Amino acid sequence: MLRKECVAMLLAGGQGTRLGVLTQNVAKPAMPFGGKYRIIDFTLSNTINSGIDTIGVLTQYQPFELNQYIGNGQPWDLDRLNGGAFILPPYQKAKSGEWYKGTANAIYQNIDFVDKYQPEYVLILSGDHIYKMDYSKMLDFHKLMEADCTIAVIDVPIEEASRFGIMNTNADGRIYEFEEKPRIPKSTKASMGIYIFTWEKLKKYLIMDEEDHNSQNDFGKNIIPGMLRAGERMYAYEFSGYWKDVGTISSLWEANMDLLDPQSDINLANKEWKIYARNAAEPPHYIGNQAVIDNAIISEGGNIDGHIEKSVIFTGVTVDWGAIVRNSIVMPDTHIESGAIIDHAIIGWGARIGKNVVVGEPQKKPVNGEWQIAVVGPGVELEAPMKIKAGEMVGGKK
Amino acid sequence: MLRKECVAMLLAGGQGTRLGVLTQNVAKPAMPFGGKYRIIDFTLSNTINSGIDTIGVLTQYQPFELNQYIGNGQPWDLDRLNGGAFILPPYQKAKSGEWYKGTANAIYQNIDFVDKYQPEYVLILSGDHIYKMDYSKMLDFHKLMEADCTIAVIDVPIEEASRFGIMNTNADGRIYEFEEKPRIPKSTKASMGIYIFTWEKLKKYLIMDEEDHNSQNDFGKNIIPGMLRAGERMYAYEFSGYWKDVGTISSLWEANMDLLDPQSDINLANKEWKIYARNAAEPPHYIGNQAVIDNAIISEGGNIDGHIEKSVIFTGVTVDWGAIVRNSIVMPDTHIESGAIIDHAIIGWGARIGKNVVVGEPQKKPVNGEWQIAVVGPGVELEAPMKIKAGEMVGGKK
Amino acid sequence: MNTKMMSVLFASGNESKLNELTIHRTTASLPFGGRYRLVDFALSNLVNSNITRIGIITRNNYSSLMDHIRMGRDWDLNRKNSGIAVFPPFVLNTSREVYKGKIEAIYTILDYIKKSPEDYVVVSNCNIAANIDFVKVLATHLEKKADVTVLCHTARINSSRRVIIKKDESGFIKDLHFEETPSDQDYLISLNIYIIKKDLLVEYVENAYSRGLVDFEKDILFKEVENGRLYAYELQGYAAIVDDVKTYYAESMKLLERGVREQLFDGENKIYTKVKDSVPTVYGSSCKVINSLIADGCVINGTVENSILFRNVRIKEGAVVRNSIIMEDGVVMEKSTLAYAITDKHVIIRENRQISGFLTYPIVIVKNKVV
Amino acid sequence: MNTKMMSVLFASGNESKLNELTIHRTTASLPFGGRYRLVDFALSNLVNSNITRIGIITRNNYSSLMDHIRMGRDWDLNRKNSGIAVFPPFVLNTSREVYKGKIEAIYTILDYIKKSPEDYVVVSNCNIAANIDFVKVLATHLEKKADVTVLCHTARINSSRRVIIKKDESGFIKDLHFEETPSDQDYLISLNIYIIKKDLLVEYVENAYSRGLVDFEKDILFKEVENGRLYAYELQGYAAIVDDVKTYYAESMKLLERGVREQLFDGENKIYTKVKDSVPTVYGSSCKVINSLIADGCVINGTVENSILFRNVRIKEGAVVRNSIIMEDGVVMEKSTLAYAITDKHVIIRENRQISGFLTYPIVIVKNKVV
Repeated sequence: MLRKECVAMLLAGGQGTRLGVLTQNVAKPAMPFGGKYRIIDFTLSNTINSGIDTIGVLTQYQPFELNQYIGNGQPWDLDRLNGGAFILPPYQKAKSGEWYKGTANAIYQNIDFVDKYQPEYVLILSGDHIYKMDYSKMLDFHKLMEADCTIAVIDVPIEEASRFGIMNTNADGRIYEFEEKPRIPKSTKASMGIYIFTWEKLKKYLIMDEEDHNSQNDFGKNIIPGMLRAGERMYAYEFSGYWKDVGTISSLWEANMDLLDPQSDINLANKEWKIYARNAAEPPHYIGNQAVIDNAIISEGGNIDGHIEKSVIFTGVTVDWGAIVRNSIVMPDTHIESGAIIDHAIIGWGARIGKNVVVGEPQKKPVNGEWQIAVVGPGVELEAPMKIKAGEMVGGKK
Repeated sequence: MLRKECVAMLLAGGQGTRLGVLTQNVAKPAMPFGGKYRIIDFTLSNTINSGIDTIGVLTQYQPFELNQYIGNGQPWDLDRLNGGAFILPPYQKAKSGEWYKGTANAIYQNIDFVDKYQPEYVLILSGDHIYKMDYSKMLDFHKLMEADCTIAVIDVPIEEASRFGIMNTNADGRIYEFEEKPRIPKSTKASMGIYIFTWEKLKKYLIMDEEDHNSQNDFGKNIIPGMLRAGERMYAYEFSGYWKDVGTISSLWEANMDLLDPQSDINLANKEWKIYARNAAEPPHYIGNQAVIDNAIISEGGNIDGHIEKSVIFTGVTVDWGAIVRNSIVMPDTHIESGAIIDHAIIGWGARIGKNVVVGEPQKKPVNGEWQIAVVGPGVELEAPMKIKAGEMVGGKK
Repeated sequence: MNTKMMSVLFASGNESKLNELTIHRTTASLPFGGRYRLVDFALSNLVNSNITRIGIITRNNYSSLMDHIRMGRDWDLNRKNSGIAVFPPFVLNTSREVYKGKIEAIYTILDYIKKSPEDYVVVSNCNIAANIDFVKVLATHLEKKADVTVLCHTARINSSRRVIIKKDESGFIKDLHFEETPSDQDYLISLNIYIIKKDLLVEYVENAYSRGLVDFEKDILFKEVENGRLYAYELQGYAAIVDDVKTYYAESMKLLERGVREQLFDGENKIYTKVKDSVPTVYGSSCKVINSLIADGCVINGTVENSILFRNVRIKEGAVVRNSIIMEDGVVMEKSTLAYAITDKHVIIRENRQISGFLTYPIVIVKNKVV
Repeated sequence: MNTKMMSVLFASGNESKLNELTIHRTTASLPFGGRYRLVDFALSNLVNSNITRIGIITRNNYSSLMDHIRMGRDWDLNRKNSGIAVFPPFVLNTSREVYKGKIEAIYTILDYIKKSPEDYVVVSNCNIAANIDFVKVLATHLEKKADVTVLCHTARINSSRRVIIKKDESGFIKDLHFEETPSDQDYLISLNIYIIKKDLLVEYVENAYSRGLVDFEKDILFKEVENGRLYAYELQGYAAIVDDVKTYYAESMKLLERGVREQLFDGENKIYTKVKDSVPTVYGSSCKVINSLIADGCVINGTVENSILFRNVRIKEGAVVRNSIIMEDGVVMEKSTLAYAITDKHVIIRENRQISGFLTYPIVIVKNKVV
């Protein structure tokens, strides 16, 4: 086994309950995004683009979709003889076996996996953010500071800072205090949930944490505060650029809409830092004689004959003549029939919106920071006179 | 997803407790065999050589070794964009999650995986047999007979038949009765634990079996007898050729020794039906000035300066001057120091047999069918005046 | 092993009549249908029919083909024991002459064919776009006990040197001949795709080669008609034979019909191509697009009508593209108009240009040209 | 991306002096050490040093090399964004002439080098067997602020045209020259492996090419000595330069020393080669084998002494092989004796043959020969 300088561990375990019917049968990282991607494509692509070719994907919830999506790793250039992408579910040791108790426990249970590559560093990632980041620069910073742990932070508006884990640092970036969702934040450096640890050091703390039966075995709640208390060298690495947590319906919708905004920092077309995805083998999409397209992203395999405005249309979508889709996300293999009106909505994959059905309502601005997005679950079929109101969610069947 | 005519499901779950210290940290299918192979290489190679390129490996015990060994599947030509090899551990569905209860339950829990490929047939394999078999011929037979289930059988001596599951068949091969380890066997057709099912039919019985709370969810105990009772079309496919269960120390040793026997049916060198293995990237082995080699299989990376007689020497083994290895299996990365005497023994990987240590004893024939093989666990280091007696096992540390 | 068929493909064949489009490439690597090369249809059909041993015989300009195929990984053909073998010219031909016809071409790789374990061979040109299930074709071939099964379809003759088939009620071929003149009437036309038992192919080719014959159709098939064992398998659904600029343009434009696309692309048998990791296409607020086939990675701010845009094409504000085919990386700058044009890869039309061909005579702009 | 180095390899170079061994192949694909080709050492060292963009310049006979490399999958080099690029002769050379020296060779691929994002280039011949950590070499190169770092080792001159280095105490090179005559004394000898900043390499080559110069060593490096920025990085441990049959034989036989094998193969940096899925070697009851290096897949029933056997060699009962190198698929039949011989791939020595060369003049038997 060839040694690897840095191994990435991707925490893809969460069910993502806040995404409701969309994650009923699919783990959040496997959620479609941006016309042809899945959320996890961003983290996988960042990893390989950063020169890190060994990545463990920790998951215990609905791994099929993820397992088959990642497959042999080839779309991300992760089909390596030595290294590559590995799905790591919990497993049975000799007589006992247990599910992952928390983020730290998930890594703890996979210490043997990491040790096989004898890495100096471990990069901990989560699979539910949309961003482009060169982790190798963060690693360079970690080495330069001779840090034990480096945490990526992003500057957030002070009024939003109390929603995040906030790092309070010295001028050189050394963290002297970590506050989880502070009422009165002292800084605007929010943790992005991306950590680099010197592996020997992390291993020590993971083993200690596992012995502590009061611990929740969580990085944010236990490992990071514990290391800080012990006086380890912990640094904040400042990232600037587009970064978005897509953990809620509203933020998932916003992140998709950002792709349509020429002012947005998220530039998918940049050839120096491609985002890879598994290819769908669909023909080009067809725009029909009756179609009106006004600011849209449209992926392959579609047949579009309706009116599309400020929307993201995924692979294999059919929009019939006379249908209107505005400010919406239409996931793969969906059929929008004529006369249907979709506005501020997310249509799950494989759904069918029948003739003249209305989904969602026009909106000018979010309410308490949340857009009222109507959601139609995967595979749902709706017929008139069905009307789905703003913010309403109709259940998925498989 | 491209449709597959036949998907293979490999039951690799067993801990293999009868192999003692050898399987303490490694699942049985990952056990080294034949100088450079693992046991699972035979089943994986048979599968791809039979033209079946989609294989689910069901495991819940110590999957690391297997996971990393199979990796992207490339050594077996299973690095496919569509299909390939998938490790399938138990997973958490929504709120609940459970370990595999039995062989049938393991398939039941992975119905979704199989369904993705919409196969007409499913091939059920186990990962602990040494044999070369063209499953495509068995599939042709299954189709010809329009069977619901075809079970591969091998002719065993009548005096051994009561150790196996015995199929009693009509002249055309149709099974009318199945007896598990019958005291007075009516036939000598023993089940090899290899089944082809028409998938729709199997799915029906798996779902019924899961609803039966008294079931042990096992193919041999529940599914096969249940289908027989219901009058389904079940056929025995007769296989002839080398086939060996390597579930015990004695049989594992025998199967390795068979490779040294020119009369044996197991011909690894046959280029028409290659057995693939992950490559170790070791240089050729070196035979020293003092060495005496008399009937041996020696793999790459070794430095052999001792006396080797009728033994299988794995990758990266060092045998010092004056050491004697007879009738034994020496697993990878082992060091046998000078003056050591090994006879009728299995030395686990990474072990060190110190100077003048004696392991095992000469034997003329097995006792009650079992050879008294001495076993040194993986990584164990022995020093003189240590002596391991015939049939004794010294414990593995990791 | 259970695989029964292998395949031999001819990458070249119509370069002379495809003019500017095949200066730098073989017919096999001609872009078609917005994101494909012609060879993609042959390769995908074979893979979808479980045929994974494929020998491709090239004549010249094969580097674009090699670059496209890359050991076959996008077709899942990077196999240990089978997969794609590309035979460049000269390799087996010590006289350093390019092969003269298909017979000589097959003869140079007879060793490869003989050593392969499969019993049947699919022999095909690479200038066909169609969705073919060879498993069904083989089943019919076996059922009919044919010597050679010739795939064909019913269509008008829209180019010269098409092979016309006459068959009897049982489907066996009674006559085969070349037809040079286009017609408005439907004929049964050979697609020049054959299934033959391997031993028979070897026998045909060895016999013909030893007599100095070169033309597979004329010198073997036409003569075999009299034995009555050539079977005509008529393909239902869309099939295109591309052998000159006119048929290239006409067959491309047919893809704007939904029914044609469904026959070619839908269903279980997908058409695969080289993966390029393009982003989805972005439409701006000022765009106006109708009746067009648009591949990934385009940015469209102008007007596009009745056209096919390949990957990564840019149509700027005020630009108008009508009845045209714009290949990969093409750019049409502000206020230019393009009509009845085929622009090859990486062509740039600068601002305020007006370029127009005619329906029956589309203008071709060669690769990398800045106009 | 974090990768800092790319590499340019010359697959050819010593074919004239390697005679029969390179009739059908480049030096790079010469079998060495029982299961390797010489290029394996270069490729493995690069991959082990995280260098994954590798351009290989070939001059002729490159098909055995292409067949061996197969897109680099056995070295994990089948990458989407980097990986191996093989440059066949003629491709960039419109005059249809093979390049005359390394300067012209590099010049033909300058575009590829310039477009690559890495800042440093490892330039290397493919006739070296050694285990090299280029990460360490680059660290020294940067620390010393050298223009060019020249890898070298201390050894006797055992062949003509070796480049001899004189350096000062700080390690910078004071003199570089060719030495034609063998010696029994140790010298510091260049391995013709260099690390150079990419921009500087481009500048060197463009300058030299425009002046019509061809020899990278003589026309560039020898002249740069006076600027005092060439650093000599002395490699510890075993390193072999293979440039004629005599050195090929002598360096091969050195692998029978355990210390040499440890330096070349042991430790973290493995040497990878094309995987062939051979079975382990089988020794019969009548065999007698000492002091030999034996690859996988052999079946040995005779006597083997002081020899190297490649994969799938068969030594029959009563056959005796001494001080010889038997390449892949070789067979020595019953009662034959072979001494001081190098048999190329797939050579068969029939029954009762007696063949013997001499220590300083080993006999070479060419590929596929039946003796």
